[in-house]
Amino acid sequence: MSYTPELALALLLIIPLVASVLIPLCRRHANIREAVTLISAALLLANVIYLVKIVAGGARPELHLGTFAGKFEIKFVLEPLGAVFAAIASSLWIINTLFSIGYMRGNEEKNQTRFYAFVAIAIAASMGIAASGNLITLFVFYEVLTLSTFPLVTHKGDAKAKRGGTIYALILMGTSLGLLLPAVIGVQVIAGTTDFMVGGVLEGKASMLAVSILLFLFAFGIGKAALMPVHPWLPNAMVAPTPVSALLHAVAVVKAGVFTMLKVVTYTFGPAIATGSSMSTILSWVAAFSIVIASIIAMRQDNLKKRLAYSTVSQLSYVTLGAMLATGYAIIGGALQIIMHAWGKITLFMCAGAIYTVAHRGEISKLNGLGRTMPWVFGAFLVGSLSIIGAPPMGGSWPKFFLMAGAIDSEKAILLAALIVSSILNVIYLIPIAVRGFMRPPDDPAKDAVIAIERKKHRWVIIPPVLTALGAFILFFFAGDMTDFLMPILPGGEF
Amino acid sequence: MTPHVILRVVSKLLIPLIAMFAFYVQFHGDYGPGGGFQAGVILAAAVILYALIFGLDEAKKAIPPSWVRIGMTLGVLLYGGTGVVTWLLGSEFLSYGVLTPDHPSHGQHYGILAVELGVLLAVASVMLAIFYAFGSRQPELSDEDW
Amino acid sequence: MGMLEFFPEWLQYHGAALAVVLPLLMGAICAILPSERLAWITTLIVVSICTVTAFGLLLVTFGGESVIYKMGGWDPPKGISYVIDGLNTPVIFLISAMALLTTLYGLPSVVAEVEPKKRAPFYGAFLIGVAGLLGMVVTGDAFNVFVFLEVSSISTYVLVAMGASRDRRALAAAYRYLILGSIGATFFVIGLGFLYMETGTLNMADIGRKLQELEGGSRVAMVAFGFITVGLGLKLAMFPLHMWLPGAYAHAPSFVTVFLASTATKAALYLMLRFSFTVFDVSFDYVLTVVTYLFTGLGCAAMVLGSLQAIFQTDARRTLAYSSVAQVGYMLLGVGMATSLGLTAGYVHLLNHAVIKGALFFALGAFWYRYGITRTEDFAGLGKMMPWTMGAFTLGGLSLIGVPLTAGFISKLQLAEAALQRGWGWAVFVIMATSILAIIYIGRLILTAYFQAPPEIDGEVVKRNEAPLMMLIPMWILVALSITIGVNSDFVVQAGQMAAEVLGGIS
Amino acid sequence: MFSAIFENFHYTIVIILMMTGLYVVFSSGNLIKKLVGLSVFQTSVFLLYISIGKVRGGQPPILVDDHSSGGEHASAATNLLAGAAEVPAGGAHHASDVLYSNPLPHVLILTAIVVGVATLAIGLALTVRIREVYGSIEEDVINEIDYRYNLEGTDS
Repeated sequence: MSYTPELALALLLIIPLVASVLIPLCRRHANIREAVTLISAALLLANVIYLVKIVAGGARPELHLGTFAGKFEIKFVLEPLGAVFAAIASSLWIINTLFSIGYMRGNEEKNQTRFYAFVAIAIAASMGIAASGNLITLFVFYEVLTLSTFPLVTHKGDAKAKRGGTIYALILMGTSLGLLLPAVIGVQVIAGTTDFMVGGVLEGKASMLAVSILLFLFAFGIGKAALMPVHPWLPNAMVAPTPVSALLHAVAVVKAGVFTMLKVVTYTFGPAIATGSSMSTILSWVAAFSIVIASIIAMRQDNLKKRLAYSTVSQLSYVTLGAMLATGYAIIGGALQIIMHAWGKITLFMCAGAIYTVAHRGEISKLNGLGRTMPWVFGAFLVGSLSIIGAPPMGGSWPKFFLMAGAIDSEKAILLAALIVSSILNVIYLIPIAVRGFMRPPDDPAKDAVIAIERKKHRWVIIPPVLTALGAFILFFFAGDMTDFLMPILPGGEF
Repeated sequence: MTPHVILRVVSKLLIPLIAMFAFYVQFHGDYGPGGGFQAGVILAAAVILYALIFGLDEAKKAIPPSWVRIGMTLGVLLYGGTGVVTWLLGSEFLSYGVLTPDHPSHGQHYGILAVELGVLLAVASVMLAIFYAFGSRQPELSDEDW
Repeated sequence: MGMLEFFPEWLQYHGAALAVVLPLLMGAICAILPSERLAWITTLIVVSICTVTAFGLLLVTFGGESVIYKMGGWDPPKGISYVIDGLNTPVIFLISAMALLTTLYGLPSVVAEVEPKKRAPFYGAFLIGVAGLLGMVVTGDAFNVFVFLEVSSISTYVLVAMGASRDRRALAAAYRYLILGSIGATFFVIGLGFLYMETGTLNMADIGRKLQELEGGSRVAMVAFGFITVGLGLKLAMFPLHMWLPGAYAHAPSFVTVFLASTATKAALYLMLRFSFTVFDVSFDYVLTVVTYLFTGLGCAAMVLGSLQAIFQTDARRTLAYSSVAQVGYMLLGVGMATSLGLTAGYVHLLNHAVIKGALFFALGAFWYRYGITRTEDFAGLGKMMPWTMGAFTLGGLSLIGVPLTAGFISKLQLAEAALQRGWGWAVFVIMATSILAIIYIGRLILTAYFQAPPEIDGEVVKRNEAPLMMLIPMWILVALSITIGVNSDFVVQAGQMAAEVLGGIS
Repeated sequence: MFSAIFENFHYTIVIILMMTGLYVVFSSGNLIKKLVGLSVFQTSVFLLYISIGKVRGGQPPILVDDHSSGGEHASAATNLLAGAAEVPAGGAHHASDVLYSNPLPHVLILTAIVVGVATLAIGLALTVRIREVYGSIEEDVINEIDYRYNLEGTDS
């Protein structure tokens, strides 16, 4: 069998699934087990890179797996947006695996085999979401992602984990079954298909009322996008070990949410219809509201992971905002935000995990002076923060710029103001963490000296965040290429 | 148990008559009202009367419960077996006509006889089984407590 | 259908009667067999033959044919005829296949739950129950339906009461079931009486024709329809006539619960479909009104209230029993739409739910078998104590919720699509809201099982003790089937469409 | 209005019995009385069936003509069934020179009676067992015992 784009598309799913089967088989030998994860991650990345090139060349590899329940079809089509999502998830899987090895061994977590196996399944589900060719396929993998990450979120298995996991599952499954599924079926009934098509499938078929209802259902049904008020699962999912928070709640799960949002707006509704509905205006306000309020809540959190979680809620709403504005700039801005935020936020989470592993500290108020003992980690944290804030020359500056341009395009001054306010808030809640680490004197220098020794043992929790921080910086220079790559998702292929 | 002499004498006279009547009803079912159901109940009534007069133990000696159980099954099997025979002869279930291919109405006659006999056996046995089951329970409370 | 060649011509025609007569006769023999093992083997052989026969019949109807079996050689409408068509073969196959699986499961389970002396008669009663259910599905004669309905019901009362050696509440439950079941059957037979007064025939196809000629008939036909609806409603546990169900499911032996949950209400629902759509017809005003408003309304009420009640139960079997009430609501909702899509969806859910609930009750039975667990609070640590059984329970539970790649999802997808097609947006929200309730009541059990430590007895943690293989095999067959349907549901949907074609419905 | 009741007095009786039976089943707390109610209820249905089999002026459905020939036998039975179909319509005149009542409901109800007996037997058997394990045949008492059992999870 020759290596065709179709095969590559199938391999997207097969590689992580095979990994998830192999991992439990090698449970007796930790090193082999981790090697399996790393090798499959590398293979997956190579596969994705090949696919990205194909997609960049204008091809859209397709794969039909057959139909189920009558006329619903399981179908994969890779297009630029999906390729981008697949690229992020697969590249960060490698780095995250390195980090996981350091973290899980450093903290002597139990059930590591289960952890790696379910991460692999979650990655497979993410790949399924990325490559899905219609809404129903997307929905299927969306649910698989929720279920496969549930054991990860509740990894610790104690009462707190159970509570967090319950909220996580209840909100994500509740919104998806209660709102997203009706919306998907609604699209099927109205348009006769749920396929993704540039320019949308609802054009001329749905009344304004139906569009509004569907838009509402999608906006809140995609619980993974964490639009307020369906966001509580995200902070609650922080009971998970940090690698899980890093990979899933900075990359796979939340990005799957906003990715779905973008995909629905561009390929199901089509920007033209989406902007025409007054519901999109309302929802863009909700998104703006989420951006600001979540930032304010983030400021008040002392737990580092919680603060990052609320920051994620806020940053995700940028993408939702972009999707709801639905102008060319806004959509591209939203797509860029997915990429940039993923690299920025995973850096921050890994830093938090590194601090926890090395120094056993999770509260921001206890980080005084720690930057001097752990300069690389705090340096990476600073770079990541700057990227999230959107300060040039970090990757994160481009999406903010595009989104503001989008807000100006659609003449919505309030939204522009919200974006600016949020950037200021981002500075307020992120920068002091790094500043505290570098500038303040340590509370207990003796303890920090012990940490400095301890640090040497935990090489593998420190290298990955530095790598991703570097990535967040480098991405700044490739924004142009990415924009070109993403351009075909807009009808007409230009802004 | 020493039943009243009048009851004993009368029942001894009646029980054979009741049994006879049961068979009359059974076989006259072809021409008039009657059939296995009614005959079965009447036949069982004869035994039940015997049990009422002479006691359950005596009745069980006359008709042991194991017979009753076998009778139930045998009745059902006689009914079903007729159908199976018609099946084996290559026709529909209970299609008696094939029993005597050259004269279908005779076959119907034989078939219905066998089936009704099965019904008689089954119904009489079931009636007795129910009676035995209830009658032979040892009340764990005295009569006053009820 | 190349597979059809394996089934002899004789079986394709006589199979209809064979599937009913064989278990009936062997049930009678089973009751007097001296050894329980012998009874079990007899039962196994009989239900295997029934399953193969049913499969053959299924193939015949998948080939687009229908068979009318003339009992005793009498032509319909005078004689009793057995009808094999697209509507009933899936149900026939369901009943016999479930009987086969439960029999396998029964080898360890019955030994644990039924007194030694009663085991051979137990299998006898079971076979007669199977015969009754198959009979009421297969027959084309309305009064024959009543007879088989009662045959199956009476044996079911007995089977439920056999749970008394495990839990005395089985007796009270069986009694309640008996009273309500008999009232239901009597209502049904009153309805048949009126129907006979109106049309002068008992052959269901013939009644249907006569009623068409009379354009729905007089008030007598309406009254008949009312009585039949209430009677069958009791049997299929249509809300609020479901009062007998939780007790009967909760206290019967596990063996019986599984079989009841996956077949009894389904067969009754099949009859409801048969009577509402082919004997009567939705083109009659009164039928359409009942179907549209009563079935849908009560279906939705059952979905919401049944699910809510399921949440508040302390006994896991009761939770699932109330969930069954809710699931019957889904089927009724689909039927209530009366469109081709809706009927397909309702019918598909009928099949799917049997698979799902069967798997779940199998697992509950295994929990009882090993640790005597029925209460939800005792689920603590089951994830560690019986990983395979709990795994099956979890997958079954997810399917009940309606997670993608499981049978439950297919049902909900179809139902929701049918509802939207009918223009009933609200129904979609009822379906989805009750799915969320299902997350709660299933999730509660699963979370307890996985997140709480196994209990300690005398300071020692209870050890892992997996269910015997004979329990795991049927359980996992159903779980695998549920997932297979979730991935490729073509054959189930095809069965649903076949049934919808027979039923007609409004266009 | 009264004349309507008296003209259809069989229905009146059926309805009274039916309602009495149902009422007893639902209102009575005693398990035996419930079964009595159930039997009355079922009996009302037997009466209903038998009354609809009656043809005005019809004789008992016993063949009076020569029954030596099996062929005629069958044809007479066929006629009976054909006659049955016309009963509800009112005028029951057919080719046969003797007017028979419709035998089919009788046959049907024979089955129903058997079913009723079986149900009753099982109901009584259950009642006996319930009396043994619960020590009562009053529904309230049984429910109370079950309720306590449910709450405490033990058999105290």
